[in-house]
Amino acid sequence: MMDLLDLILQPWIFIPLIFPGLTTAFLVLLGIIWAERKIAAKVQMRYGPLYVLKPLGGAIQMIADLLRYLFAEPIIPKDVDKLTFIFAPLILFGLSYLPTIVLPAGPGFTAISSEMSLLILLGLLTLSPVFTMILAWGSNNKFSLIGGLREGYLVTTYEIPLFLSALSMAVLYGTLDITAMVEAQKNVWGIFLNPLAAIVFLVLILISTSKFPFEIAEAESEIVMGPFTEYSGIFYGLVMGASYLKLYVLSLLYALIFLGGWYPLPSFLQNPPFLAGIMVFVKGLVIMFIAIFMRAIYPRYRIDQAIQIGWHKLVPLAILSIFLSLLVVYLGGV
Amino acid sequence: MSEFVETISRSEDGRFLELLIGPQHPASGHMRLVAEVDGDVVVSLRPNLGYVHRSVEKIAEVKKFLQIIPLVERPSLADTTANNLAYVLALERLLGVEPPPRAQYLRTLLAEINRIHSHFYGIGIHGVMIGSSTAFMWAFGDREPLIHLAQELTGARITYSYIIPGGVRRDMPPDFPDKVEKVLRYIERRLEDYDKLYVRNPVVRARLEGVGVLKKEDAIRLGITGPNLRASGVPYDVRKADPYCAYPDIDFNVITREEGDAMARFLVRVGEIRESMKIIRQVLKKMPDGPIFAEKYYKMLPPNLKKYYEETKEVKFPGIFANLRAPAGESVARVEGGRGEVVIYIVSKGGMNPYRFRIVTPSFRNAVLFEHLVRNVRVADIPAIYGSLDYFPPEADR
Amino acid sequence: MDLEEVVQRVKDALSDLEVEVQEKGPNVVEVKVNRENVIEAARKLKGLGFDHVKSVTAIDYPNERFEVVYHASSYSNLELARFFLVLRVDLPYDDPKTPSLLEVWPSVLYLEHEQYDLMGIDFEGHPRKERLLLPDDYEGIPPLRKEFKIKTEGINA
Amino acid sequence: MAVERVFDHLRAIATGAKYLFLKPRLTLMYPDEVEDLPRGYRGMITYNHETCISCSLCAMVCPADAIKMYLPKEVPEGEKRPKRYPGINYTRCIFCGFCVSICPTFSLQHSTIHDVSFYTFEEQIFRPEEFAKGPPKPQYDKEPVKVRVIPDEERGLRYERV
Amino acid sequence: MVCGLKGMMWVGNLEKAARKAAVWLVNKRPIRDIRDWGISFSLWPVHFTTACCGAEFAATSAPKYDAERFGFLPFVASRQCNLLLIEGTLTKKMAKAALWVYEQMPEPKFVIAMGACAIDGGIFWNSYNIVRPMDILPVSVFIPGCPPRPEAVAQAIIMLQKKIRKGELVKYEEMEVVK
Repeated sequence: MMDLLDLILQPWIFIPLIFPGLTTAFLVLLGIIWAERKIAAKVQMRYGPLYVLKPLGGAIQMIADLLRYLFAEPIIPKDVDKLTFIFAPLILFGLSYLPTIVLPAGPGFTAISSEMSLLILLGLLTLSPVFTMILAWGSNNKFSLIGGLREGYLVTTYEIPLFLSALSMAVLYGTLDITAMVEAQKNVWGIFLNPLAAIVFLVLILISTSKFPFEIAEAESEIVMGPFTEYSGIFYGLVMGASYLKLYVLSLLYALIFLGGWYPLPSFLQNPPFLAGIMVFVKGLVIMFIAIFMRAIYPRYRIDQAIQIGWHKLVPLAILSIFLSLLVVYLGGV
Repeated sequence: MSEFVETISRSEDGRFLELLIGPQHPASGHMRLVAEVDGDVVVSLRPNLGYVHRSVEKIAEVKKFLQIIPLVERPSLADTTANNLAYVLALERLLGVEPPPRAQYLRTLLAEINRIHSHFYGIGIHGVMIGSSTAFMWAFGDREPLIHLAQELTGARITYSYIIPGGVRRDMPPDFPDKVEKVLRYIERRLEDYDKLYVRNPVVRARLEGVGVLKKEDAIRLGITGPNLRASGVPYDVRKADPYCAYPDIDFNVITREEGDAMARFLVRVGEIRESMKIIRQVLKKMPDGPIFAEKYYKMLPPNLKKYYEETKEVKFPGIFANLRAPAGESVARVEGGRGEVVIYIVSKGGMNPYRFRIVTPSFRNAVLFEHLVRNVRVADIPAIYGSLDYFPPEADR
Repeated sequence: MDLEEVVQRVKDALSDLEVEVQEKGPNVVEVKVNRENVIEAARKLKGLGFDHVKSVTAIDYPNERFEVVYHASSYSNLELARFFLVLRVDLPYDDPKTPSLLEVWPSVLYLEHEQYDLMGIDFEGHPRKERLLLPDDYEGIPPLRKEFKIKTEGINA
Repeated sequence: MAVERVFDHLRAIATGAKYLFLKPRLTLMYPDEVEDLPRGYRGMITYNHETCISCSLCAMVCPADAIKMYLPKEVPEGEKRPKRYPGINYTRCIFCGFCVSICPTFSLQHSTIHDVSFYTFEEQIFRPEEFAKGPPKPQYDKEPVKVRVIPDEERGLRYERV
Repeated sequence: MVCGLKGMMWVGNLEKAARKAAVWLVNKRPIRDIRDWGISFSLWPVHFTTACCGAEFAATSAPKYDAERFGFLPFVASRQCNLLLIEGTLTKKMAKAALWVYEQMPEPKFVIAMGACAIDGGIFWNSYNIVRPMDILPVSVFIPGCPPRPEAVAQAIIMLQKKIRKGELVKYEEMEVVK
């Protein structure tokens, strides 16, 4: 029994399977969509999901929805490209989940310790929109096609400032290793050292996970469900889950590089990694909460306006944030 | 009018993509929009109507005069009072009946309550079309207090059938003015929050300002009506131009704006909500006492029903209402509803049914705006413009 | 402006055409015109300030005639807006054709189209000759004509 | 200008947050709570067979042809022209209340029952015999709380137990 | 091509057998109950307004009645929904669209007819341009009224949920896994 526990507590098992990997990701997926609906409902002066489990405010609503996805007929329309139609959502989901393996759950507690972990993570994240575009093409639907094109435009818009603002933090800490970046924030969090990068990165999380006001690729009143229009049943569950998983990964990354990761937890509580992990997780939840709260506030931008914001505002700001980092380093660094 | 000839220009090389928006589409409502897009730009758009054509005009020819009251209400469900009132005004002109003053005031009261919740309906739909679910929920939530008031007054949530030839069906309950005042204060308070969360929201403004501009001369030329007309700077309002019911005695302004864009149309609606609240307050203050049912029909009631009417202030129909006969002739009436001017034209040859019944609803007259405004705009502007028109397909198709 | 003045103005404007002008009701001016003169009359009325059409109604008097009724009014002149100008055109029953007023009043675009669709009146020069409200594959008598009968039920079950 | 826009963003978010944490909800908890509708609400129709004089005004005025005059199932012996009585067809009824308003003997009345649905088409047609038994009733799992809806200055609508 | 879906691994009888096994498993008692429970609390009506009852349908999801409490979430595309609410009159032109939408929806799917017009035409019963939904679609619950109050719509949802949980509506025997 203890052997099993020891085995599970090995970072190379614990991280992909428990936290921040599969198990937590799945629970977050169930929780975050429910929370999104509940938060929007509260702002809108109503209850949201409730009767499915009344004492807990309908907390298992997503389980009911998941069951429905599972047992619904997965329609594969006649005119789609079958191979892409079936495999693109699977790969998309996998790719959205994959970056969790490079995220550290505690000091020195990583599945893959690499000096380049930030780059690996960003690189993996960049891949998933490609599959969104592929599945949009494979759906053979005009609305999907437009949605895919919109996704493509947005990718080119947000990737550059996303990299730049992440890199500005790397410049600040002088490392590309996420663990080392967290260690560098022992005294002061990154968000205070480079607030500009923090704001830009937060906006970019909204864009890249297509949250309001940048929910453009699947704008329902314009192009139905965008790339996912033709998907039904469990395939739809996968593509929907993928975008929330991406939010989860980016939120954790945000917590790690801007919000000080497991600090200010005292060092004697950081090992075993549970408490450190919980600390990171809670910070990530805050970011996720902000991202889903935006649904209740904003309508969506038009695609040209979003691209304009990306190139005219976010790119210059991201470049500025690099200079800000250089300035901070010049003035004494961290 | 080369403008409307061949608006859908088939491109030879397949450069344009034809998008069929609707009838099953989150932003199409009960119609189909046939858009031709070049990249992200809409080259042309034609509405395909008729998905809710239920032949009101034909059915009216076999229905009796009183039975047409619910019939004309059905097409525009969010704004039933305007249709009801327009029809009854036309019918009263034909019958030569004049309702007593208190009934006139009660009609005005209901019409304004209905106008507010109809405008909230429009605001909500507009909100959800550009993606703000909160605007939809708030507007539909804030309709409810007003619907509750109308329900206390008439006994139904939406389809009031309240206005009948010669008066109205019920008097208002004694504590009604208090309740109205409470709801109006609530709405005033809420409008401030709308202002903060929605109207001044930079994303909303980016989406609506300068989008779908309708010029003043185009609005006149195309015969646009309602808030859409006034948002282009034409101060035409039937309530001022050809006053009916209690409007001659009431002081209110016609809200206009000069910009003519989607934002202006939205703001005219918000402004009219405020004006309607003003009107409601005045109506309740000036409400005269007296009967609510014309003497002509009251006399026909048997004594027990007269007694019931005096006790409860609830009108019982005289038996003649089942087979109401109108003299030969024709009459036309117009009423300013929430979405614009409702014109009703009745031709009677004498008898129990109209010979020809014509209802022109504001949405039908505004339908031309789709092809006029949605041109050289982006795909994402289609719902933004559509929403701003407050267009209700069943009303257009009848 | 009162009704008599409007009637006088309309009479003056249309003096060289064969028309009948009369007042009907408190705010209705009625103009009866032949279909040959209808465009000319409409153009002159537009010059007076009647700048849009509120309603186009075709009425079917079986085996007798069709009548097309335009209700026009004004937006640009708010004094005139109080009045309805009713323009009536009689058409023979076996030849329901009349020139379209689209070039004078663009606002009749959908209104005339609807009467074409539901009553089968042929508006010459109107660019749209397809179905508007009826299903695209509808064939048969236009439904608003009197010979098109719909079901009715008595009061007994 | 740009600064103003930032403030507009912040104001919008603050308003949303205010509603998230402070403002009450508007929801009526149907089916646990059911609105007790005011007198005169035009709900399902009740019919009193005893006072009906079989005048058929209701059937004549009904705009949707939902009320029809039915012959009794068993015609009493010796009666040559049996009286017809009204029955209602909820598949067509539009709840305009004209039948109630025109009934000279108050045999037709409105109930405040308003939340009924049916599984089949046939069970919505009420001949005079069933019509006289009272309006159809909604199926509740447990007896709901009746609440009165009261307009309120702060919350729009308030629900008070009857 | 080997990679074509047909030739990959679900060949011939194997596929049929697998499908049969899946159907057998899904229709086993505890799984069936869980499935029916999940479906009943996750009724997503497709965003398809056929006529004016859509106004009251919108009021049903609005704050005062908040149908989302029952897991009832109006959703955008027919592929992801399992409930078709005929909101009012179905005209001949719309009936074609309704059939189309119904066919696009994945099994298990349900139909509710809302409003007198959607049951027997209501006040428009003698119109030349309407179709009765029950003639072309398998309607499970009828909501009388014109328009029905939002409470009645909520009642219909609850009644449909009850019927689903009894296992009367969801049947997998005829269902095809891959269309």
